[in-house]
Amino acid sequence: MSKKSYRQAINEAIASEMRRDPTVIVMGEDVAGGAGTKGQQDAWGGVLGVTKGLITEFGPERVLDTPLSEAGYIGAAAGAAATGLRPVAELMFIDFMGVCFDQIFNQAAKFRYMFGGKAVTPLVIRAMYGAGFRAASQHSQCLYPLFTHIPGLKVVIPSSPYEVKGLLIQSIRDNDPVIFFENKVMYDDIEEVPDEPYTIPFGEANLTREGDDVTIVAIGRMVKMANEAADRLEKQGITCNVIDPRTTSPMDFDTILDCVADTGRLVIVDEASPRCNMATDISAVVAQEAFGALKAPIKMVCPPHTPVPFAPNLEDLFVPNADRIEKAAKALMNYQIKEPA
Amino acid sequence: MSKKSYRQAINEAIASEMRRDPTVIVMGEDVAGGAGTKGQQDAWGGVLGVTKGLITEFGPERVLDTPLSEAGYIGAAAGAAATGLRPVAELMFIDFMGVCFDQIFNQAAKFRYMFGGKAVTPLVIRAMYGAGFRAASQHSQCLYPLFTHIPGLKVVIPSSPYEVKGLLIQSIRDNDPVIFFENKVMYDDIEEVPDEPYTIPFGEANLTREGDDVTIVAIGRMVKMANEAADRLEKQGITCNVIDPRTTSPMDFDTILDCVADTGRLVIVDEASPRCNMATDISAVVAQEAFGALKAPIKMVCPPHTPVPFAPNLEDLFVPNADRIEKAAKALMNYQIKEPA
Amino acid sequence: MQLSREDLLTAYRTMRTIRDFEERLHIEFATGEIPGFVHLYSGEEASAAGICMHLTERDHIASTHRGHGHCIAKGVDVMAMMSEIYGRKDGVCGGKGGSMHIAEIAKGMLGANGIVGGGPPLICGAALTAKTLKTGGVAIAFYGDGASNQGTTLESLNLAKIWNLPVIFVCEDNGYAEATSSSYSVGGTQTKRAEGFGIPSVEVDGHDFFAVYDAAREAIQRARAGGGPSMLHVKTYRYYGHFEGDATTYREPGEAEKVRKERDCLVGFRGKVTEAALLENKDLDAVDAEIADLIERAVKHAKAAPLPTEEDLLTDVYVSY
Amino acid sequence: MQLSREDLLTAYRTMRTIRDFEERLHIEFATGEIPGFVHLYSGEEASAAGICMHLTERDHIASTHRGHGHCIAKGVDVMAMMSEIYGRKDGVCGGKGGSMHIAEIAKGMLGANGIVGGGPPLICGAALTAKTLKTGGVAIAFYGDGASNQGTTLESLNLAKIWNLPVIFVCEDNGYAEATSSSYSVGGTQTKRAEGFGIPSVEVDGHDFFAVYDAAREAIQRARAGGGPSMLHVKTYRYYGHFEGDATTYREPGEAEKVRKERDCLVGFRGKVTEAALLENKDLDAVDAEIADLIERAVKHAKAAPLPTEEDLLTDVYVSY
Ligand SMILES: Cc1ncc(C[n+]2csc(CCOP(=O)(O)OP(=O)(O)O)c2C)c(N)n1
Ligand SMILES: Cc1ncc(C[n+]2csc(CCOP(=O)(O)OP(=O)(O)O)c2C)c(N)n1
Ligand SMILES: [Mg+2]
Ligand SMILES: [Mg+2]
Repeated sequence: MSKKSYRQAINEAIASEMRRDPTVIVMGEDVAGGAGTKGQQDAWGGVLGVTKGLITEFGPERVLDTPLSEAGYIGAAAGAAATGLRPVAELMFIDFMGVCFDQIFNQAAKFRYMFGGKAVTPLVIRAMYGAGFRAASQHSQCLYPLFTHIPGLKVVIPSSPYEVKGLLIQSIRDNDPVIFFENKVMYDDIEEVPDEPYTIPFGEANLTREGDDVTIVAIGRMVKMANEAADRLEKQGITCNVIDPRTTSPMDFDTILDCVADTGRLVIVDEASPRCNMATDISAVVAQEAFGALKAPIKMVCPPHTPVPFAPNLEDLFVPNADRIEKAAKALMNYQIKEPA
Repeated sequence: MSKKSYRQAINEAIASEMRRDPTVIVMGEDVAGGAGTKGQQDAWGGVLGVTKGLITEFGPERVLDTPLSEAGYIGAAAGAAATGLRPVAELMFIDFMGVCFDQIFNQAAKFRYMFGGKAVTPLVIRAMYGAGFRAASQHSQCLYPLFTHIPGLKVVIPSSPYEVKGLLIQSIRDNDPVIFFENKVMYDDIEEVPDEPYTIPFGEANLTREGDDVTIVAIGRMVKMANEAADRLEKQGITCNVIDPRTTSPMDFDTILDCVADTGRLVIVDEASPRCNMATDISAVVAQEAFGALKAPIKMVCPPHTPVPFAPNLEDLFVPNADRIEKAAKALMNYQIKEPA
Repeated sequence: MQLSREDLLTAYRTMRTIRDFEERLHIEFATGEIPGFVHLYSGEEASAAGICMHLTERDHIASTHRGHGHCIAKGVDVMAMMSEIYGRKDGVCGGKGGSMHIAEIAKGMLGANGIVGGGPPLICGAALTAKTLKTGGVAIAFYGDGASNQGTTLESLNLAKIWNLPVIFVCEDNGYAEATSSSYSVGGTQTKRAEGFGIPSVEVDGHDFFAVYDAAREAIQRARAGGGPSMLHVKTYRYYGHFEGDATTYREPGEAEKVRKERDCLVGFRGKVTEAALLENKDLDAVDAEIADLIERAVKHAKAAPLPTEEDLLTDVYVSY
Repeated sequence: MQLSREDLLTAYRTMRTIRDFEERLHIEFATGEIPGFVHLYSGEEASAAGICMHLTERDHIASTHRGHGHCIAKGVDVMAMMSEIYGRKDGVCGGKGGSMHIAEIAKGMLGANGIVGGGPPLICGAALTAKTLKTGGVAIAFYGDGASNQGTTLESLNLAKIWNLPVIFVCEDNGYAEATSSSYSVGGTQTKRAEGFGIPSVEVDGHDFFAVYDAAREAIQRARAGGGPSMLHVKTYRYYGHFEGDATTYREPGEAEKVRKERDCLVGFRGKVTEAALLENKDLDAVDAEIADLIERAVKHAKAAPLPTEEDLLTDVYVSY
């Protein structure tokens, strides 16, 4: 056990699974870097250095740099998964899904069902998501709602270094296609992370803090924001549950419903575009299944319905923050049920 | 005015706009058919005959058969739209979006914002959606929630021949990128449709029937199912509003909120996969904005979280129907608010 | 022709099975009993048969919407295929896939595909598995002239080349993508395209089983020996429409009939092997009778077989969830 | 060389502007004041300049993540570009796009692009507009060696060919896609790929303005005359890393310095035109001074310019909604 970054936790997760299982391979654009050049091999280890060192340990047969052909190599990863390998394919930025989505949602996701249960496709696709990097509209999106919508995919969104290691090992051992979302502004986040491999099961939310007044569900990096807001609220005498669902498919609705049964108030924080996102998904299930427990409206804290702007001040306005969460929770505390006319 | 099919209404809408505006062009795979062959030209008019006759009237310079390259020609349509044409591009089945989504959601949808308001992209993409055709997992999806999620796109889902003509003309005249969803099992539906061109504005829901007890919001073909259920419910003394939002982006939440304010009960019927779909989207907004008016949980009637099955009996179980809607509405009528413990 | 008598009978049996399967579906579809889209492979049999003759179960193929022939040639059970096309529970995919999604991975058949160009990337993956696990296997991507214009197909050519994968790209060019002629939709030529990516390629008469067989042998041997990908441009023809229900008005009148009369692969095969006295007509007639019976049984069985049950709707989405 | 004195000065001014713009960004980026990803075009100037010299505002270009050079060559205002890169309200995109999305459609500049391979399909659309509305315009797709492996690029080659569009595909091959050599990622050759689609193609020395200029003239003339698409394989080199911050350890030590010393396009241009006595050194020096001043003003202005306001977050999503 020692302090490790989110980046290092990911690297360790992949390395330990590659050691354990010779069918695990890694592929992506510059996951090593230096292919065909006269300079250093493993020059990059991925665009932000996450897979650095893997090619040195496991060689170019198991760590494959790809051409700039996402449909080709993500499809190849799907085909390899269905025939005996366990590929961990990197799609650099999730924003690039638009050139290879078919291989994910019509092929890998549907093999098992279309083929009558005879296919097993242990595929992991890692990708960066999220705003805050000043990377503008085509490199800052969340997009996990699109994948959550698709039956046959699993969707994992780890919120800290500890979480990312356990969830990635689980993803690699899992027998279904997994889309694994890494937050690009969290790579240098640091916390205690065990050295040895461990898994965190899918579909079990993490109740990161407990309280009596408001339940806050937050996705990915928003878990930090939610806890920051909860700290502030606690000083004002308002205590919160903060739930990190960890995986949005499968989604642990039970934990959310249980907490709402206790608090009667729910705030959902989602960095994804506001239409048909995780906030609406969770809200709708609660409004259907726990209506009787609700003491107030369900509040959603999301970005506006716009692309991600480049200008730093606009981007900061775009992303949900602790202020907005705090305000939402307080509004619920102040809500008075009016008798229907 | 005369009885026309959904198919004919679409054809008329395109033809009338092509007559009115020489910058309107049509492109897609076999939108004419017969290109380069020794047989009949205009052999198909689209895979289900919807664009038949257009090439005869407007010639091959304005009705372009494409190679099997959706990313190429949908991107070309976006580029043409940004430079002075008004392309109506056909993406045959919306299920094929996975090979060309980038050109839609990262390019066309974001031009205006990324370019600081200087781009105008009057692009229409027509595509078939929906189950019931025995076309199995890769030709039966709805997928409109994915497009609704994306800022910069407009999403239109017409529920009848009258609707489809007015909404398509509006789409062609609109100055933003529009994804236009045609239900493949409705092409032979027939109703009175005016001969002359007319438009139906975006973002104005159609209250297809009024009632006091339950509000039903239904998307696309589900409007018919909802009205069938409402007929049955009326015989049992339960009267319903049935709302057809017509466009999910922009979405007329006001009409929905107004109706819920009256009835206090809401059923949402959506043929799309249940996670992060239109049902959750609408539910969440109502749970946030009209909570005080709700007398009962919000019920969602959707398919299960599975791909669309091939076997006809399974597909019939998959698609929402009037029975399930009727049952949901009755459950809401019988709902008793329990005092929170 | 270094094929044994047994091999020749196998080749003929495969082609005959495909032909009869498809001809019967053509008839049955017209009755309205078969749901969904059905794309028939009649006329193209020599391609699937000539290529798959070289394969065993360690080898993989990826097919297309027009997949029945590839399935049969790769050894998928004909009874189970027919049941699948009728949407029955004992279909090879439990009735959940249908004609456009027939697959049997255990047999090395990675699926028909409803997405044109869906197969080539997948088959690169199967080839990567073979290379990584050193199975000795090769992987075949069947795709049409229309599919040759999909970015997925073109990217796969490059990927297979630079990773030196044991892939054979088989472009089955039947002259049409739906109602569009390949003379309209295909810029350049298939063989030059492959060469543009550094991949050896050859054009083959797809009506001639032996031509396909020989070209495939060379490409497959090269792939097995670590020599990387090849591409075969198989010139062929489909006798029926794009899908059942297509009136094929984009053809010249009599066009299909002429090909059927002059270049049919079964007729050609019979002519060659009997002329060369490798087989007698009665040997082939016996195969014909055997297959006629098989198809008859398959259809009877499929029609009578039970549909999936309500619970089947929800199973097989995930291994675990 | 049939270029007038004025033309030569324009060519040099364009290349010098690009160079100084990029060199200055290299310095400014290191201070941490410039947000986001910045990809510099230093070293590749002759490509943008040699091609765009033939264009007017009726012609369109689509660019890449490495887009500053194309923007400048196509006439986008340098002050407004610099402001954009600093995220300012008076940037050419109001600060909403940044380096990766600089665009000005009115000038025929369809955008840098954060998606590799995003541009070629779009430019086919611009060419279709030109063809349909008979504007006489041509459309240029700039893309890298890496982008040449994207399905979108490959599909566009075919689309432009079969629709006979006035497109010139300009593959700017700087030897690398990020940290990957094109010798690894590109199967075959760029020119043979184009020929595979039936498109005439030529390899060009991208360090030589005149070579690019001449090759472009021929291709653009052909396109304007209705002769359809062409492709230029421009061999070039980027002096800096893939993006600012890249340590470029994948290069041989001294590699960039060597190219800069031996093959720099500005040095080469100066040498040729002064040797041929077409211009004098002092003419070129005057341009240098003029541009140094322009860039200085642009940076000063950008740093001082106001950011967008809170309301700007919500505008420009739709024309109407
Ligand atoms: C991505 C995608 N685009 C379009 C279609 C519709 N479609 C199905 S088959 C077909 C034509 C295919 O032509 P070709 O590849 O030559 O195969 P063939 O049908 O001739 O065997 C088309 C356009 C599809 N299924 N998938
Ligand atoms: C679809 C997509 N995949 C990957 C990337 C990440 N990326 C940005 S630039 C680049 C390399 C591009 O190489 P090349 O086309 O040769 O252009 P160059 O950078 O050399 O100018 C990559 C992989 C991207 N932006 N878009
Ligand atoms: Mg074909
Ligand atoms: Mg490059």
